[in-house]
Amino acid sequence: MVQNRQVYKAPMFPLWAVIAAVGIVLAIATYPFYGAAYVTSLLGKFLCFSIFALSIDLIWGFTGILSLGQGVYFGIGAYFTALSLKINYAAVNPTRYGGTIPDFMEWNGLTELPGFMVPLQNLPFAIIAGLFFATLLAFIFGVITFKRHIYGVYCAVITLAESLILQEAIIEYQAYTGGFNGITDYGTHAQINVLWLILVVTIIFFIIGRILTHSRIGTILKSIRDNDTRAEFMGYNVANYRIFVFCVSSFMAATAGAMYAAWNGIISFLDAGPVFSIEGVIWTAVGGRGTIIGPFIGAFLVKGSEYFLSGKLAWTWQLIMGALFIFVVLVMRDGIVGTIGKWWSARKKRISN
Amino acid sequence: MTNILEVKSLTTKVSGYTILNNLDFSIQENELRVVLGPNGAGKTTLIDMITGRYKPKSGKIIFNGEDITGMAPDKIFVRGVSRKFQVPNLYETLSVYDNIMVSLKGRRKVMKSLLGKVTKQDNNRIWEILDFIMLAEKAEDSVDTLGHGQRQWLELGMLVASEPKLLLLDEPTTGMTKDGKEKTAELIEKIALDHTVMLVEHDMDVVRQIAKNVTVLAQGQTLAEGPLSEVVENQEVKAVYLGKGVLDGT
Amino acid sequence: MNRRKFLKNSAVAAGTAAAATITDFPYFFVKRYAHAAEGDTIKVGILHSLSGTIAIIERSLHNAELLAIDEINAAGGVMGKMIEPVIEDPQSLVQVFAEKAKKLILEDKVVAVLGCYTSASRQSVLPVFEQHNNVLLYPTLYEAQECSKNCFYTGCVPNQQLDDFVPWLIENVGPKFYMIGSNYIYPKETNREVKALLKAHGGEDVGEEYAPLGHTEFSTNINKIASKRPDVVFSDLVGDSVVAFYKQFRQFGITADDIIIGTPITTEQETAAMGPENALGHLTSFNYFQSVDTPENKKFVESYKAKFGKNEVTNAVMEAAYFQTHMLAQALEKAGSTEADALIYEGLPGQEYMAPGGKVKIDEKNHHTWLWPKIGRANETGQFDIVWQRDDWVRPDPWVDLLYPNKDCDFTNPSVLERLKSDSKDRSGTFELS
Amino acid sequence: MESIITQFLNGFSVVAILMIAAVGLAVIFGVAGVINMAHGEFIMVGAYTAAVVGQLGGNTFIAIPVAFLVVALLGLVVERSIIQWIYDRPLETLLATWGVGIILQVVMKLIFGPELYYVGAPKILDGGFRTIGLLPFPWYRLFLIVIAIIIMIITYFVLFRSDLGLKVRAVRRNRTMAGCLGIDTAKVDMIIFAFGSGLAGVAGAVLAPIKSVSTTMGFPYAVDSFMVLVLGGVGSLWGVVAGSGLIGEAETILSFIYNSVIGKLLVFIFIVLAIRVFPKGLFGYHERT
Amino acid sequence: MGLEVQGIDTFYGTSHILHGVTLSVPDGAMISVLGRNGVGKSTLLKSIIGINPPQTGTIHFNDADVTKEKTHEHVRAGISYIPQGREIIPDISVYENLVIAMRGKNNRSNQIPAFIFEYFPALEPIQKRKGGILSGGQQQQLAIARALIQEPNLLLMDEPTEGLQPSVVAEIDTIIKRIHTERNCSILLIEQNLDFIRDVTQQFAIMDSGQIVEEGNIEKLTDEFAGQYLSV
Repeated sequence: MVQNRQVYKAPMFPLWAVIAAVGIVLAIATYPFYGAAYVTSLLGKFLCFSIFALSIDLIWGFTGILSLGQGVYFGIGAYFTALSLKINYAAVNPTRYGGTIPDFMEWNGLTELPGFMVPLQNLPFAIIAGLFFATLLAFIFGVITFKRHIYGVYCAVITLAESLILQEAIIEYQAYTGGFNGITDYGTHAQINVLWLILVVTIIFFIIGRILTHSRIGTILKSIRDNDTRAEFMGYNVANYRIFVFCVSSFMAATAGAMYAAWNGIISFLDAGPVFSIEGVIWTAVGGRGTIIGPFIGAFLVKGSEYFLSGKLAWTWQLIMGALFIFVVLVMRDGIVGTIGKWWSARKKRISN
Repeated sequence: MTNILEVKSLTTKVSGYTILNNLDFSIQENELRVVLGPNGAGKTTLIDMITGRYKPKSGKIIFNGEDITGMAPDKIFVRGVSRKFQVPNLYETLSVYDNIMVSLKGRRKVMKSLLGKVTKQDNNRIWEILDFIMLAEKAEDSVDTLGHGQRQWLELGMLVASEPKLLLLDEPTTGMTKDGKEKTAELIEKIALDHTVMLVEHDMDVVRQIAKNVTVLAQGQTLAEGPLSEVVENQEVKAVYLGKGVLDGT
Repeated sequence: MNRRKFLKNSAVAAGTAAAATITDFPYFFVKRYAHAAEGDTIKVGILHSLSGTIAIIERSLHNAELLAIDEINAAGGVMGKMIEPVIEDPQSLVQVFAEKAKKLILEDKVVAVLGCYTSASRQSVLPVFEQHNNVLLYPTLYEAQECSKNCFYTGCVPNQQLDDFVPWLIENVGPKFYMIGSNYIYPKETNREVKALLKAHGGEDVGEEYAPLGHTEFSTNINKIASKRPDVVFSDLVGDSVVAFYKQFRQFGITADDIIIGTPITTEQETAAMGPENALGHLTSFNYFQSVDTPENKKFVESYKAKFGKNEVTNAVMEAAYFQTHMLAQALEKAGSTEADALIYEGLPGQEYMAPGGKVKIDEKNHHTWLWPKIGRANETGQFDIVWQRDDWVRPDPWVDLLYPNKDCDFTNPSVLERLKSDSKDRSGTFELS
Repeated sequence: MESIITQFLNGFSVVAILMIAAVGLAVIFGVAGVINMAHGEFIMVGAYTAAVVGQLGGNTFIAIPVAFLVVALLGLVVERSIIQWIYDRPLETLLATWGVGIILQVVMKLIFGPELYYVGAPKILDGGFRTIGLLPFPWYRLFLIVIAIIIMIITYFVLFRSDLGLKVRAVRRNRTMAGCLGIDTAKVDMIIFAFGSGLAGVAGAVLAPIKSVSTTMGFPYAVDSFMVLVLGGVGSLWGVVAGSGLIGEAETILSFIYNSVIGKLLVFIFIVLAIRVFPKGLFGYHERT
Repeated sequence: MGLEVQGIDTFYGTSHILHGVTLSVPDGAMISVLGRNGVGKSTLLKSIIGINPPQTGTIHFNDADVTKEKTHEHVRAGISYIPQGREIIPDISVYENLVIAMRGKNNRSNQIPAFIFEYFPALEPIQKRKGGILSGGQQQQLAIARALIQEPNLLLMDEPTEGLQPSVVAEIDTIIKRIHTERNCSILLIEQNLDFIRDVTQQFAIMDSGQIVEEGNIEKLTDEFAGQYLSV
């Protein structure tokens, strides 16, 4: 037996990719110094959307579970952070009623901060609580469904309902959430250090995603996605793996939500709703599911073109979105990155032949 | 010698049909047992029952002294039962190497596999298996480039990698050429040297090449059991294969 | 909703889409704007949803503003320049409102924005306008209790709709009120005021209930209402809910003879959508109805229909959208500058205009608008017969005296002004990155 | 007490509305294994069809068959152009049909404009009859209950008492064998998709007179229908009845006691727990293999 | 006329099952195909009926090329198929199982033709019973009846005696012979039961490893001859 043979493994972080990434990161990090303010404000948002899409990709692209309610976790992260910021902002900037608690509490008849919200005055605590709560909810949801082998269409519909219910609950309990109006006017956090923070977190999640999918556990996840029966008969507790990934992905989504709330300065129930969730799925699908870079490309491309086209094209934009869903499903199943990847490997094969 | 697997009066029904009918069956440790039988005799169902895919209607399955009836497949696997499916059941987008890698024994828990790396020993073991199943050259290729026979071998390799106590092989030679069948039979013989194997097989050439003890199933029950040479002479068995009515006593 | 348009629409639905037919569609080709020479224009942002759930109403505001801009440009423009509307579609999503406001201000550098319909959208864009010191003209009736130097409110505030309406209802219909509203800030604040008025005028509050926005199944609520036997159902439902509620109310056999629905928000648009028979006899309080008989209104309704289709109806919010555009033009002339501060401190406050519903004026102190309260009863054509109107205009009081005695905004107070001016400088200095 | 009784009756009409809305989705999901996310928009198209019929002088009774045909045709087009290629990828049918829904909304808005449309109830169904409660029970709601029963019966006959139903059940149970018996399975898929869509059209036509008709009206119905299906189980008409019954009554009673959001929330939690116990729904059927 | 299978290659997934099979079933013939399990006999029938169409080669039926036709089109052209394991649709009744077969041949009648119950008197009293609860023998009868009701020119049968009692096997034996002579129908039959084959068919073909290795008249099929290919 020949010892110490190796298979060629694509490097976890190939040099060209690292160089390209450093270039892109530097370009984004310094953009505010030379770019337009409006585009800067979009950049921060899109980065958060990218992380959100990445979180969907982790469960859909890498374990095959389609969640149409990922917005739930994004929303939880966003609401905890925004509430905390709003409470703090209201305390020093008197609201229109002159009080020191958020205005939506006042017009709902509250006269002081409810007891359970007092801890939210501490921003780091609020953020951590949001992340924890989102992950916990994902865990509970995973245990309920995955352990009972509820996958596929059923799971998709239940997650959709989940986000719908959260959305309605947010609107209903407006004394604590701002209701239909969302939470707004809590100071401006679209500052360069926040942009850098978002960028750093994006890089970290990118690396985590890459490690999760290109290491041993990544191979296991792919094997579960490819053939969960085989994996089960190979001794893997498939449900546990899925719950784990679902929790990680929810954590990511919640983090994205938290940063989005700080950057954007306004959030609403829509950030937790089904439409946003499904939009995230389409970003992932367009970029290429099952790839780490795909969600980033998809989010920037779809969202970017929406912002720059929808003003001029108004209703046409929605038509394009609808057609995009169908196109991605029928024609471009692997998304942009997947299609390019396939074309590339086919070319390589042609050349080597 | 002790029985590593004991199936006691197993009965199962699928949408009204009785597939297994009060079946008793056992395999000794380190035995290579070939299970024969016409289509619909219940061979695959038996494997499904043992590996926990379906729950039996009644009866017991005892593996290594432990009652595993109705356990989840992954739990049964961890106790040492691996199965091969009739149609090769692989991880289609992974490479050949990775297919073996995720099948290596141990580290089935989420947290352990999160931290686990492929060690030097693992790597050597994978190559050993790849050599064994004659796929070392294909290590980096993705599974969908393999021929049918190679896919069968790969699945065998995956089973070996998981170091089970008992291998259940469901028709590992279907769809192969004569040459392929011979090679596969050799592989199985080698595997049987240090594993307990239950082989469901149709191809009599293969059976003749490797079988020592044979069980013939028909209509969910054991029709005959014993050394191959004896079973082949059994009139009832001949009838199943050669057409004398099964129960008409000729 | 007239029959010919419908026939035409149906024909297209059936697939006979001849190009000539399509060009008539009001919505298919939203007439954008008549371009004046580039660089020689004054850019004004128009920020109303053209898609999404509230596009139904916002499209008409958008149209009314475009109509006014056309009229202004036809009359020679402002300061010798044409007004160029910059249109953005916020898609009925509050975040997108903020986003688009930012774009209009930072990218397009508009002098002011005409826009928003819901309180939610206004609240989402206000911080943007304050931070970047730009001007928003907001045409909707709303719950008030707000003062922003950057915002000019041309719709009704509660004291102009409720102070006369509620006592009138108590006197002419009955004292028992049941309040039903959509669950968000506007109905809640409005009902707070209604309750105060009931208390002050001897009315009785027999129930108060909020349905989720977009709710369309009201059998439960109607059942609850019937069990309380009120004289008046005071409705601040909005959007789809209005139509569903009126329809189901009548289907349960309750007509205006039994219980009157009184509302500060149901317009001609909704009565058309629900069918006039469902609105028949119910009351709305507004400063404007399409049926108002003034020459200004005649002209407004006619030119609106000529431009956007004979079947269109007008309503109070559209009227405000229309006259606020004219007031902006006058203000620009008066200020003689496109600087935001010039508009805020000189141009707009005190501006008067002969609007379709009567002469209006922006209050110097609180940036709201002096208007003429009226009460209309829906008739069998879906229009409102004016059953009562005040004979003078009413000063807007964003902080109604019943709830907030002695409270008001005051942008004429020199010390306030001083603070605001320095404040806006501070803000624009620190905010944003470039 | 009287209110509670009226409320219980009301509940039946809500159940009927749910049933009418959900049955088309159930037929398509049960037979073809496709969750049609555009279901709500199909209902919307049905409602607009009723509006057009109304303007042309027809009433609800005429609108029902017209809406059935129009939306069935629409379903046919969608099935032929999109769904037939992706039957084996159920998750992706979700995305594709969601896209169809968006496109339908835009197209309808382009044709009809964004304003709310008016659809009246037939004159004959105006008013109501006295029950023990305080309020008369509207004839139209009674009509809805009757329509729901009729639709269920028709669907029952189509699925269980007709040649088509025979083929449908054969295809659902054993696609290959059905083909071997000479059944054009693709055609059965097509027809059943059109039939399910047509039922959605009927739902739109009969719901239009009590709700508001706009291009965005569909989604809530679609969601309610999903809930009914998930709770009731796939592929069984009894599932639709049970799902609508439980959800409808629970929601009306709970929203009378608390409010509608709490009602919805409790019902959702109940559904999730029910799924935990019955992963296939109350009357679950094995999905197509 | 009749069925002409020309050099077909069929795959199941990635496994190559049939290797250039050529076979013809002239009008009025009755041919049996033998071979051990897993040599591709069933796949041959599935290729002909269109469940698993061949990748190369052609299939002609009554001089028309039907290689690429869908399953139901084969049925309409006059080929009926009785699969292994009967595949009775379990949750519909015997009557409905029969009716559905008639519909497959565009027969709109609700009346089961009388000849069916003449062949299978056992089915008449149990028409209302669900297919799933029939005994194996009844199911086989129903499966044949279901094909017969379509009045085919060619009947494909996959192991019609598998798992049946000898008495039932004898019944099936007679029925197949009667069908062949009385219903003007050629038959292609897969069987392992040598006695049965020798009793009912005139010609045979033996398959091994996806190919036809022997063909001939039934007299040639002695135990010894068959044993070469079929022995245990």
